[in-house]
Amino acid sequence: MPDLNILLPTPVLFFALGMLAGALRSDLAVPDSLAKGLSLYLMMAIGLKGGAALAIAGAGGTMLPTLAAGILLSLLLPLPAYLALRGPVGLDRTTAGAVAAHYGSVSVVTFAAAQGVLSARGVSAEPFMPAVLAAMETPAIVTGLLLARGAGGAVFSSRLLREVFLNGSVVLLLGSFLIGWIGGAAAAQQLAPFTTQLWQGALCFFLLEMGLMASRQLRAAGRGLPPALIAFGVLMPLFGAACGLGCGLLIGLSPGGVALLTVLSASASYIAVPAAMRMALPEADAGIYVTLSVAVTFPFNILAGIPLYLWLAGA
Amino acid sequence: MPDLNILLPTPVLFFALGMLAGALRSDLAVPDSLAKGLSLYLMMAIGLKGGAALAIAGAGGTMLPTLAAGILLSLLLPLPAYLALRGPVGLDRTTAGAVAAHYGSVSVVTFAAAQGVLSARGVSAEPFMPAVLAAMETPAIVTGLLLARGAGGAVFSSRLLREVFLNGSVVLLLGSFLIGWIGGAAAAQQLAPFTTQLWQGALCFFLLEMGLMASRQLRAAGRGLPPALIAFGVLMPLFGAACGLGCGLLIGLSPGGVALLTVLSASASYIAVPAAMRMALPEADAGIYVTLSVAVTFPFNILAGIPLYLWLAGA
Amino acid sequence: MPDLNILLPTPVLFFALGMLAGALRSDLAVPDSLAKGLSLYLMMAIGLKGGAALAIAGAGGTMLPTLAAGILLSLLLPLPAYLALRGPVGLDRTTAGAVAAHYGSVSVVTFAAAQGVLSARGVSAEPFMPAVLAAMETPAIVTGLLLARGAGGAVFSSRLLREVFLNGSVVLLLGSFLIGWIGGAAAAQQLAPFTTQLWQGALCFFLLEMGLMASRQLRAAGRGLPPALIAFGVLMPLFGAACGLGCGLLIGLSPGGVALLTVLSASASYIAVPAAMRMALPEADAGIYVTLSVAVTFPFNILAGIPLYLWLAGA
Amino acid sequence: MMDTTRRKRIEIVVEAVRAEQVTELLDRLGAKGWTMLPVLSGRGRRGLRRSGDLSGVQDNVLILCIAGEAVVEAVLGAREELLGARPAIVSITDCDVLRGEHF
Amino acid sequence: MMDTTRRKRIEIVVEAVRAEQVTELLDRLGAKGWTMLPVLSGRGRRGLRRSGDLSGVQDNVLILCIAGEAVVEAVLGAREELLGARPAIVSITDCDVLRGEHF
Amino acid sequence: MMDTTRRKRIEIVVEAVRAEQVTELLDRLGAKGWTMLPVLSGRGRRGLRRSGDLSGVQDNVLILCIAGEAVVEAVLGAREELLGARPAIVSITDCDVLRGEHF
Ligand SMILES: Nc1ncnc2c1ncn2[C@@H]1O[C@H](COP(=O)(O)O)[C@@H](O)[C@H]1O
Ligand SMILES: Nc1ncnc2c1ncn2[C@@H]1O[C@H](COP(=O)(O)O)[C@@H](O)[C@H]1O
Ligand SMILES: Nc1ncnc2c1ncn2[C@@H]1O[C@H](COP(=O)(O)O)[C@@H](O)[C@H]1O
Ligand code: NA
Ligand code: NA
Ligand code: NA
Repeated sequence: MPDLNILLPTPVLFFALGMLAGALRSDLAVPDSLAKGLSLYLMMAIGLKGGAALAIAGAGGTMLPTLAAGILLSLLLPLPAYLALRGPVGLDRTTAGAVAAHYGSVSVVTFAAAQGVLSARGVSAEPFMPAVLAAMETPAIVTGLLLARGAGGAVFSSRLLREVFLNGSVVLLLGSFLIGWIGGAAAAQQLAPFTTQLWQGALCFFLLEMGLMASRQLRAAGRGLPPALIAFGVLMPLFGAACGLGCGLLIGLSPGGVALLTVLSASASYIAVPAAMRMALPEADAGIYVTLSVAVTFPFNILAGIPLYLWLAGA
Repeated sequence: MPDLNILLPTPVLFFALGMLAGALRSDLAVPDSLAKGLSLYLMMAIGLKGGAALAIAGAGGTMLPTLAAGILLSLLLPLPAYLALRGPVGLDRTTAGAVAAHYGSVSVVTFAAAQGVLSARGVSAEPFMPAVLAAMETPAIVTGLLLARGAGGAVFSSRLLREVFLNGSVVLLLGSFLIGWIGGAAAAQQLAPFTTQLWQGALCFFLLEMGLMASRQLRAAGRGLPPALIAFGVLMPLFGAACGLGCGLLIGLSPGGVALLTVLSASASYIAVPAAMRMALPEADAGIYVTLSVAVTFPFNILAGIPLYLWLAGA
Repeated sequence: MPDLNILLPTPVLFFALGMLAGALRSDLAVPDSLAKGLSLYLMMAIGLKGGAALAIAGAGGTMLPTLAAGILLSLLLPLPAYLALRGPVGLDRTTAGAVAAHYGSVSVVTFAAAQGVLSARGVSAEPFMPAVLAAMETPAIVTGLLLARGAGGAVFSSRLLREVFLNGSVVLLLGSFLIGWIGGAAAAQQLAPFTTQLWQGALCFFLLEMGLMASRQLRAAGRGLPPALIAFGVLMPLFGAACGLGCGLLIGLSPGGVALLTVLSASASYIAVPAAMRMALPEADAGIYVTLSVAVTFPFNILAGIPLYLWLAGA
Repeated sequence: MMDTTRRKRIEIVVEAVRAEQVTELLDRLGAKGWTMLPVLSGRGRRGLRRSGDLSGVQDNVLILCIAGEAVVEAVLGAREELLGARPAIVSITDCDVLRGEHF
Repeated sequence: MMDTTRRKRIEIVVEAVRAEQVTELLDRLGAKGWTMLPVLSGRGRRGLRRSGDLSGVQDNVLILCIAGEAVVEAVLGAREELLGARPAIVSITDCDVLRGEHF
Repeated sequence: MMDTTRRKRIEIVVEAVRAEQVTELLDRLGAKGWTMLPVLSGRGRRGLRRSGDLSGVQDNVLILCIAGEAVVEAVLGAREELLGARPAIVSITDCDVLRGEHF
């Protein structure tokens, strides 16, 4: 049944299984340290594969424009998000700034899931996309903080700067990308069983846990999530996707590349940005941004967004 | 030395190594979260492989009878177990019911070890056997509770029903089976490095931990395990095996299928049933059922039972 | 870029990445249980591969001399180490004995990293080297204790003997070696995806964590590490390497074998020996031996030592 | 001590499988909060319990609840529901807290 | 009790992301030591917090610091820095310690 | 308080490698039980100890033992065996327990 397999990719089905098990309150649980390990694995593998591909294929003329577009998208997408959160949704200034930062930044697993679908369909993308992923992680944090606090005063403590620029995800993604690039074809081949062959299985395992986590967050939030916020969590990714799609087409990326840039713009951070916001904006309500990102936008992107974005990108 | 390899399969040797290290009080230890992760991996892989095999090969006429036989075995095997535990062994009613439930249910790793031996010998089995494994997990819990409490009164609280029917092992096994079936041949091929190639290594690792755990349980039990109970832990699997063998031959399964049904009937649960019993029968002595299942019956099945059952089944 | 890849092997680059991230105080972290699991994996894989290779290729005449040399090196290298630590470095007797024991013993990951480089270069080594690794783990503990306490009195409690001879690393290495030998070619082939294909990726992951750990130790030690001690942590491995190199050449090992014996002699234990010393010599300063072994000698060997030793050995 | 309020620390060691029942009970009896800590192992009348087996039935947790007299009395009153015949221990200690209005 | 010294146990439940700030504060205020324990989950004014999400922002820890009156007074004086508007609780209990000179 | 009994909480922070020796000592001195909790990190006279290194030598645990006066006196009497020159701290607090006959 190859068609069913493309409509319903195995990793996505594991995400659905996790959400279902969580919703039914099954005691299925993935140990926390394993989930953290799998997320590190995904970043290493994404970085290594991208770096090696870049070393083999070369950058081409679209790399710099795409990096620039990614950084701009990350810096600017929090602005409309903030306006929507202050106006229609009605959040306080600090929480609105914190939430907005999440939507400029990106989700590694959403990217990974999209890559998985592309590779199952045999569609290739520009090799530098993992670098774009890394580049988009943190600029949004700057915008979010400026929105929350205004430009006056010391926006960035040294502790915060470290949190932002030396965030574990960024360091591992960029580091692995560089290592993959240094290693080139020879290292790529040696590491293929780890980075490529294990990939689908690890993704399934991790998405199972993400489904369980999304359910858990939803339950913990309880009645605490007003409909306007849920609407934001679904509409904002669509808005981001439109911007990412536009940029990708303007730059002239391949369909796979356009798809990935669209997915990145649509996705919201759930590791790097929450950690930075907790440190920088303690008054912001962590319950709101964690729940919105993990339990609304992430499932939406995995279940409905990715197929849509790939279709729009013609990938 | 192919012959030695078949007589002493590598995963079984790692189990023996674990038991030995534990008995000698080595400080060798596998982190708990890793053991849990490996057990989740085994269930995912068993389910995915079985589901895909079913999608490829079709059910054939023996699937429904085998599922029915499995459910009946799970429901009925606790009865003789209970009689033996009340009579010759002399346990109290509640603990006897709790222990009996373990022996109607099944052990995923015993099944996995048997599958490993079969595949090392190149013997195939019906693809739906993982579904039989999942189907046999929980019916025994019902019988065990009825035996322990009698039919009067509310036997099943809603919390307990959830524990029984949405037990993590059952959800993951059945979910993965379904996902493997949906994915079919294409998904099976993509996931083969994860489900098939890693399999033997993961099994070795997990059986090492099971050996350590069995030793640990034995030591914690100390003098608490009377000889009659140990005898039960060895004889009951043989009785279960005989029943499973009979059913498999009656249904007309392949030698591999007969072997697996025999192994399932002989095995005792050490994840799903203890958790359910702890919740439903707090007065029952958890030390007895955990020790008996993990430290007596499991090692017996791994070291002596599987070779015997496979030989009896002609596999 | 095959040349760059050989100069800067991927696992070594991950070690450097980990050290850098730690030095910059990034929040990148590998869960402890995962690090422990990876270290168990490395020992299993080293043992299994070595045992199978031995079964296939046979021992040849150099196995027993190499084992004997390894045991002697482990027993004797603590003597010059102790003299240096008492004299120029000026440690107290107990701590000097404890530190000395670390340098007679060996580091599994340093061995693994060297194996990785050799196999990337296509250089083979004697199959029994993992047995030499296991044999060298514990003799040094005896010498270290005798140096710290003198021969009078009860040097070895039964608890300590267990710690020394049934240390988890030794049991797992030797057990896996034996199991690999029993399984022979058939098992080796079945387990190849686990032991061989995953190897490079797991090594990268683990060395990333080792880099983070080395940085963490360095920071925790703060100003507590006098220059004389740091000099010892760099010069002692060079001295050990010279002894190992000499023995390897005298015995007439292949270049790969000479390289591995050199690496073993140069490396210092960071799992088995610290644990034994903590138990046997509670007065010794654990901060010193853990920091010296993990944060000075290990990085030196990984970054500078291995290339040097391999070059000296002509491998 | 300045600015502190006298309250009670209730500390309960209980099986992990029953932990949720205990926290639900505390919620029901009016406790304003609680904190749950992992336990590695323990010994009591039922012998040794070591956390980490696959079924989780040997796992214990420690639940800490800081509360005022009223909640403490309610908890003591619910001792049957809390303890039953189950393995569990309960200890109560005096303490002083900051932000007393939160407990 | 023979050979023991009266001291105070300060026990703080605080977000893991802020734990280092708290221990640095304790160091600064003259505490001779502290011990940090993991927390599985907790409930308070801000609702349920369950440890283990990937970002770590829901993780709590428990910090135990045994100290003399002077340090306790200093900690109480620094309550704003310690608590601010952040989720955290602080309780103080009398205790007797061995080797009192170390605290 | 109704139905409670006065006992003592002994809380010991000690190296994980020595934990078994401590619980064996408690068993020997007549304690009816104990509970062992994991520790993430700690600071004391010997500087920072962070759990989780591969050898485990930096790991600490916290051992809680609730007991009557007699056992407490015995533990204080065994202070040399308990502490020696090793990194460890011991604190003792009054508490009230349910089911006092079990301690
Ligand atoms: N005297 C004690 N001090 C501290 N913890 C105890 C004590 N007695 C029992 N426990 C803990 O409570 C759990 C249940 O105890 P029990 O109900 O006596 O089996 C044990 O597993 C220990 O973790
Ligand atoms: N009454 C309480 N007893 C014990 N722990 C509490 C209590 N209230 C709050 N906590 C803990 O302190 C954390 C922060 O509480 P809060 O600031 O009220 O949200 C919670 O997540 C709990 O772990
Ligand atoms: N004042 C204190 N308060 C709480 N814990 C402490 C204190 N002093 C020491 N500790 C703990 O006891 C361990 C050993 O302390 P020490 O023997 O002083 O190095 C430390 O690693 C801490 O975990
Ligand atoms: Na985005
Ligand atoms: Na059975
Ligand atoms: Na050495």
